Parts: sequence; C-alpha cells; structure tokens
Amino acid sequence: MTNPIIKLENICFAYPGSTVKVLDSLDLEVYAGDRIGMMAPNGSGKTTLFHTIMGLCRPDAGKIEIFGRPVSTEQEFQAVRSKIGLMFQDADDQLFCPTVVDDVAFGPLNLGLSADEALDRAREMLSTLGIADLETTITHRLSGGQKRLVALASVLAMEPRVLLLDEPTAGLDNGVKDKLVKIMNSLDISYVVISHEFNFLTAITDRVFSMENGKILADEEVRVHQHEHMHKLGNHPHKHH
Amino acid sequence: MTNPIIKLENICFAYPGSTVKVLDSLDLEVYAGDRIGMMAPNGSGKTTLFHTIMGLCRPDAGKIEIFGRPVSTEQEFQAVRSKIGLMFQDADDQLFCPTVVDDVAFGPLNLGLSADEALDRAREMLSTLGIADLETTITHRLSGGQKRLVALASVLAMEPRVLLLDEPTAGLDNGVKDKLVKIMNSLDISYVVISHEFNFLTAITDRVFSMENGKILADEEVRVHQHEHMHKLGNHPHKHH
Amino acid sequence: MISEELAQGDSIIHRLDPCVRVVCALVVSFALALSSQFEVLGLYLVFALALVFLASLGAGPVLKRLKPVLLFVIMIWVILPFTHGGEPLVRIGPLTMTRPGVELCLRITIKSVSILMVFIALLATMTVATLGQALHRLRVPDKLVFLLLMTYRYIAVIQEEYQRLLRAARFRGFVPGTNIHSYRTYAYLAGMLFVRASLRAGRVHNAMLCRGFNGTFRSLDSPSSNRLNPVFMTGVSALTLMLVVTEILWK
Amino acid sequence: MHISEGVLSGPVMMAGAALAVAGTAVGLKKIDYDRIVHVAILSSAFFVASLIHVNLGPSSVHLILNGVVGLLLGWAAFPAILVALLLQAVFFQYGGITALGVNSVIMATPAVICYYLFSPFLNKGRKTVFAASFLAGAGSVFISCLLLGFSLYLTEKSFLEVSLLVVTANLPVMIIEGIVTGFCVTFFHKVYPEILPRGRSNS
Ligand SMILES: Nc1ncnc2c1ncn2[C@@H]1O[C@H](COP(=O)(O)OP(=O)(O)OP(=O)(O)O)[C@@H](O)[C@H]1O
Ligand SMILES: Nc1ncnc2c1ncn2[C@@H]1O[C@H](COP(=O)(O)OP(=O)(O)OP(=O)(O)O)[C@@H](O)[C@H]1O
Ligand SMILES: [Mg+2]
Ligand SMILES: [Mg+2]
Repeated sequence: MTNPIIKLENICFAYPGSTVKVLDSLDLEVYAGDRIGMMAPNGSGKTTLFHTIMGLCRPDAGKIEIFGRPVSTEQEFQAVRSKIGLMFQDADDQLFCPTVVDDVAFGPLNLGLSADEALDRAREMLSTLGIADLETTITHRLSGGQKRLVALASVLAMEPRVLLLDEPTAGLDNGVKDKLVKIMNSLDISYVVISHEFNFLTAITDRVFSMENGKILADEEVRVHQHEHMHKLGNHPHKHH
Repeated sequence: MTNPIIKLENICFAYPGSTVKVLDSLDLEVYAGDRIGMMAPNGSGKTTLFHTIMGLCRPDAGKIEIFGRPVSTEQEFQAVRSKIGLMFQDADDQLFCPTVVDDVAFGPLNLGLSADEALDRAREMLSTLGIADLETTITHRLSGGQKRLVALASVLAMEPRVLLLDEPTAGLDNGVKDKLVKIMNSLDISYVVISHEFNFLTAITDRVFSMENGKILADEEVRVHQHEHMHKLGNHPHKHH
Repeated sequence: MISEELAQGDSIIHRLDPCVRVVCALVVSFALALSSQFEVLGLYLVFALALVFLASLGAGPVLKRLKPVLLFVIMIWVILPFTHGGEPLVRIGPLTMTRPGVELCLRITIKSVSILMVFIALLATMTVATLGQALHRLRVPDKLVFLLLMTYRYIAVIQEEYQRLLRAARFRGFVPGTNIHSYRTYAYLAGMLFVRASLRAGRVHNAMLCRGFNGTFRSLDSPSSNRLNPVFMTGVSALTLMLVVTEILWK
Repeated sequence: MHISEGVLSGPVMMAGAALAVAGTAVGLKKIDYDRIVHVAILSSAFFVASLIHVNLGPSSVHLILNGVVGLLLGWAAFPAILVALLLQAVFFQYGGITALGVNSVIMATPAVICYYLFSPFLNKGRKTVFAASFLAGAGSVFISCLLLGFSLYLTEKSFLEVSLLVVTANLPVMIIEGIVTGFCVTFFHKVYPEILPRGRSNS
C-alpha cells in the first residue's frame, strides 16, 4: 500500500475563545485515487476539517502529513497549499478578481507562471469546463451556477493533486448539478466532497464518511446505517443518529 | 367553494431593463388550508413569484387579489404584507437584530404592540418552536439550523395567515430538516414551499407544482413526470425538462 | 446599480489604450479646472463635446449622468448671482443680480459640465476592472489598485445583501419614519453590513492564501497596441497645451 | 457631502490633492497584507451604507458614516474613503477627478480625528460606547462641514454665506449621524466586538 497523500492523526481543534473541541482526536487518511464523500450535520466541523488540512486553522494537538511530509508551520503549509485545491462553500468568497479570466489566472500567476502562460492555462481550463465564453465576464455578474463552475476552474488551474469541495451543490438546480457530476467523473484526481445530498455524493464518490463528536465515522458504519434507512423509512426525511 | 386567499391572474413580469418575461401570464390560486410545494429549476422565477405576491416586484400586467381584495398600490400591499409571512432563501438575510429575542420581537413592534407585549409574543413563539433557550443568543453566532428556526419564529411572530417559504432546507442537514417537517405539520396555517428536495416537499405538502416558461404547471402533469423519473433514473441526479 | 453601460460601447475612444485615456483625462481636467478666461473655457467645452462625440455616446445616457451636476448648477444660479457683491447687472424686484456673480456662475457651470463630460467620455467608458489595470501600469501603488478592484468586486455583493436585509425588515412591517425606532433599525442594518463584510473579508483572505497569494500582486497585463494611441495622445496634449498657452498669454 | 467639479480655485484644489496623496500614503503604509482585504471589503460596505436614505420629516437624507469608518479603520480610512469616492464618481458622477482630492480630505480627515479621539472609549460600558460613538458620528459630520465651508471660503470670500448655510443645514444630519453611529457601534460592541480596534497599541 502506498502512503496516504493526506494524513491527519489525533487532531484536536477548538476555535479561539471557545472550549468546544470542534475536532477531537480526529484521524483521516486520503490515498491517491480516493473519491470520498462527507455527509454530516451542520456545525459538525466539516468546513473546519478542510481548513485544518489547508493550514487555515492550526490544530491544538495532533499531526498533519501531506504528500508524505509533516506540515506544521506557515511556510510548510504555503508550499503544499497550491497542490490542494479547496473550493469554498460560498463561491463569492473565492472569486475575488474583477473578471473571470483574471480570477482563473490568479493562482497560476502566484505559482510563478508568466502572464502569457497563466492566460493560456486559464483559457484552457475554462474551455475544459465548457465555459470559455465567460472569459471576459465581470465576476459579480455571473449567475450562481456559473460562479460555482468558475470557482472550480480557478481551483483546477492550480493543477492540484487533490480537491476538497465544500458543498459544491448548495443552491444549485439539477441542470448544474448534472454538469458537475459529469465534470467530477471525468477528472482524474483524488477528492473529498462535502454535501448534504446523498444522491449527488453517491454519483461522484466511492465511499461516504460522516462526522460526529469531532471524529470521522468509519466507512462501514455509515454504509450499514444508510442501508437500514432505505428499508425502514423509504423516501421520508429523518434524523441520523 | 370559498374565495382563494391568494389569487394571481394573468401576471406578466420582466425585470426592468430585461425583455425576458420571468412570469408570463401566470395564474395561481391558494385557498385557506392549502399546503403547496413548488419545485422548479434555478432561475425559473420561483423567488420572483413570491416577491410578486408580496408586492416587491410589480407585475407589468395581470391582477393580484389577496384575502379577496385586489391589491396594486404600495399602500394596499403594505396593509396585507404583515399577514403573509415570507421566509427568505438565506436565513442570514432575515436576521439583523443583535439578539434572537430582539429579532423575533421586531415584527410585532412594527405592528404597533408595546415593547412588553412584543417581548411576550416573541418568547411564546420561541418556546412553541422549542428554542426558548436561544432567547438572548447573538443572532449571527447561531448555527445554520438554528438561524433557520429563528427566522421561522420571526415570521410566525407576525401571526400571518399564510406562509411563503423559499427553500427552507437549503444547506441543512437531515436533523434540522426533520424538525422542520414536524413543525410544519403541526402548524395550522396555509403555506407554499419552494424546495429542490422532493422528499421534503412530499412530507409537508399535499400537492407539488412546477414552473416552466413563466407559468405554473398543473399538479397532474408534475405527478406523472415525477413518477416516470423514479422508475427510469432511480437515485441519480438528472435534469428535469 | 453598477451597470457600467457606457463601457459596453465600441468607438475610437473605447478602442484606445486605457492608460492613454486615464492620462488624457487627468491632463485635460486639471488644465480646464485651472483656467478662467471665458473664451478659453468655451473652447474647452467644445473640446469636451468633441470627446463625447468620439466616444459615440447617446445624448440620453450622457444627460442622465450629468443630472447631479446640472441640479447643482441650477442651485448656484438661484443663489450666487444675488448674494455676490459687485456691479449690479439686472434688478428683479427687490433682488439684484451682480455682474461678478453671474460671471462666477457661468464659469462654474462651464467648468463643471465640461470636466464631467471629459470624465464620462474618457473614463466612464471603461469598466473599473480595466481602470484598475491601467492604474497598475501607470505605476499607482499596488495596494491602492488592489483596494480599488477588491472594493469594486464586493460592492455588488454587499449591495444585494443590503437589499435583502431591508426587504426582510419591510416584510415584517417596518415602515421608515422620523423616529428612534427607524434610526435604530437602519443602524442595525448598516451594522450588519459591516459585520458581514468583515467576516467575508476573513474568508476571502483565506481563499487568497489557498491560491498561493504571498503578498505580491501579479496581474495579467494586456496592453492593447493600437496605432491610434500615440496619435490621440499627441493630439490631446497639443490641444491642451495650446489652450493653456492661450490662457496665459491672454492675461 | 461633496464639492462639485469646477468650483474650487487652483491652489485649494492642488492643496487638497496633495493632502489626499499624503493621507492615502500614510493609510496605505499602515495596512499590511493581512489587512488589505479587510479594508477593501469594509470600504465596499461603506460605499453601500452611504447610499442608505433615512427619513427626516417630509424629506430624506443619506447616511455618511465616515465616523464609523474612522472608528473601524483608523488611518486606513483615508485610502478606503478615497477609493469609495472614486467609485462613486465612476458609477454616479458624484464628483470627478479634480475635486476628488479635496473631497477625500473633507471626508477622511474627520474619520481619522475621531479615531484618535474616541476609539479609546470603545472597550468601556454600553453607555460610554454609545456616547463616544454618538460624538464620533456627529463630530465627523461637523468637521466635514467645517472643512467643506473652509475650502469654499478659501476659494472665494463671497462663498462665506454658502459655507455657513452648509453648516447650519447639516445640523439635523449631524444628530441623525450621531444616533445611527451610536446604535451601529453598540451593535458591534454586542454582536462582534472583534471588528473594533483592540486599543490603539497596534495602530
Ligand atoms: N470562526 C469561528 N469561531 C468560532 N466558532 C466557529 C467558527 N467557525 C465555526 N465555528 C463553530 O465550529 C463548529 C463547526 O463549524 P463548521 O463550519 O466547521 O461546521 P460544518 O460542518 O461545516 O457546518 P455546515 O454544514 O453548516 O457548513 C460550529 O459549531 C460552529 O459554530
Ligand atoms: N434583480 C434582478 N434583475 C434582473 N434579473 C433578475 C433579478 N433577479 C432575478 N432575475 C432573473 O430572473 C429569473 C428568475 O429568477 P428567480 O430568482 O425568481 O429564480 P428562482 O426560480 O427563485 O431560482 P433559484 O432556484 O436559483 O432561487 C432568473 O433568470 C434571474 O436571472
Ligand atoms: Mg461548512
Ligand atoms: Mg429563488
């Protein structure tokens, strides 16, 4: 078995000024090729987990290894950050440049590409996602679905080795969701996706994790649980314990 | 048959500066006791429809009757507005007072109640929804699900005769959804609910409408359509035409 | 709100390098603001009209944009000619219009309308995104350019937030009036805007870090080469210089 | 509150531009790279909030809120206000290039002054916070009026009446600004104290 590309060990994290441990001795391993879904109640710490992987929340205890190397300082995180593509819950937070092409080229420029190379890569990314016509659009004029796709393009333009997607379908209609499913299934990249939509998750991932009390619930438990639910409660929404 | 409490006749609406008719000769009747679901793609005009009922988008043609009286001027809408409770797509947009109780009391205060009466009504509403303990919490510190429930409390504190809920479950986990289902089923009030989630809709409404080309599709058509889909495509997300 | 409708056009001016437009706008505006001879001001007015014509803007949108300044001009014509001391010109009932008062008004009118027309023709015809790029290439400090672009980016987002908050208040029976309850409500709405702006700033900063931002701003420079650029630049500079010299010699 | 294009005399215009450049330079220097996004987005909020109209008897006035911006941003208020005014010029033609300097100075100077005078009181009790921010809100508008009047007076002695008129006409605006700023800052104090400067040591 190869090394995991992301490995969290015994991570504890509480927001400053709070005593609640949002992450509590959490363990997680993501291997190359993994396509993981994550479905857990609001406030269970999914976003915090992603931010911890990116080094935006520094854990109070525990060890983070990314691509086989331990990371803990800002320098170390900076070095790996561009290889992990995080897509934020709110696309507006991520599209901070005035035009679409500026935004998609922002990452490549920071990677040290020349303006021309960055432009080429941005254009290529946009056409891969089928939104080449948006190139010169002013970002704040995009519709919700377009914003989401451009945000994805911005992240993919960094050529990350692993993607972290935080509720990519929130507020999207089925048309855009379908498009996302197609895109995700055509990508040759590992990813972890947070979503509240079971259908979407099963369509694009191989396993679904859950979170509870600051820990990740193992695959098996979740599977069993979901099976039971399908039989007992059918179509009706109900609470997972 | 009694009169409808909301009646739209031949409503046409285009946003200023646009030629696309978002609502195009739309008809809608809501009767006392109706529990209607609405499920349609993004941008099909659901939110616009709600805003038209509230008098925020003024139709270019057509007639609106609310509680049996025609309404068209700002004064007329103002008079009925407090009797229709609209819950926004994003609960954050609805909570702007410092604490939960301030927020729930805001509507009653505007209705002319004294500060004490408003406070009483707010507290009563909070305990009805089972969130009395949140009373003095700072609104923007609430979790997503709590925000939703407080927003609902704020709307219900106006004692509306009909509720319009715009995607009340977006981004919520199943626990909160369940709670919402229970609350909605216990309310003795007519409502129209927009949602992209079929399960949630069927759990709390008696009929589900759709929208297409600026018109509301009749109940029957939608039923047939959804049936077919269940068989052919099962769990996978797909586009509705 | 932010329509930037004038930026959509296609004209000689629209096709010029934005840097050239910014420099020309600065030169002409300041030269104009500093002159005072009526003959010269008249020529500037013609110059400004010519620029508007070159930008092929319709009279409607231009007048719409001139509305604030036209209102201001009307206001000063109602007050200044009568309050300014000096040689009387016309007497209307108990009021006296003075010559210096009228001259001052006329001068302000020509200047303000012309300066705004220059602004509309040269600057309002580009989006702020383009303006930011031009300022960057003109060596305006990166921080300021970034501030401009970022502020521009989020105005629409925050404006929408405000509209939704206000709408929510109105749906719950809020009718603004002249009373403490209304002022407090507006204060809460404004306060909420700032709070949400601040929270968003934290998220945006994180998003920038995730995309490899490390304190240096890089941007896609795309100078548009256009043979008209040097021609326009020379033409505008020569004309302005001529007007400035005329102004000085006239005295 | 602003002075239109074409009104000011050359020296006043140039002095305003110079002061604006200096203030902006100081402000930019005080913003480090971690804070710049913050300043920018608060500047967008300022832009939007300053378009809010509140009722005043039968008419309405728009909020200014340069006091709030001053309390939140300190010296960074200078570039933030400059940028907001430039964008107002581009979008609505409230002003143009030549008066931009003077107008920024008129709006931003009081913001910085109020920051130094009143921010030390912002970590006290509710009543003190309200009083201090009331004074910051009303005071900013008052100082802005004085600066505006002064620029007009320097341009043309006969503008004296107009200047006095500006100050008196804005008296009710000052009171409204005071009240709104008071409630606004107590709102921050209660729901999100992190947004307020933590004392002046780090400014
Ligand atoms: N900046 C913060 N400061 C303090 N507490 C926070 C902060 N951000 C989140 N929290 C708290 O941490 C917990 C986990 O939040 P997080 O956003 O990670 O949850 P989530 O699983 O992503 O939820 P959602 O499904 O709503 O996005 C919540 O209880 C939340 O209230
Ligand atoms: N303020 C506006 N100005 C112009 N066009 C608008 C405005 N708001 C919405 N639209 C357009 O009107 C159409 C209907 O929008 P609406 O928000 O009513 O759709 P919706 O069905 O609620 O979608 P969603 O599921 O995304 O909430 C869309 O095409 C949208 O682009
Ligand atoms: Mg989250
Ligand atoms: Mg909607």
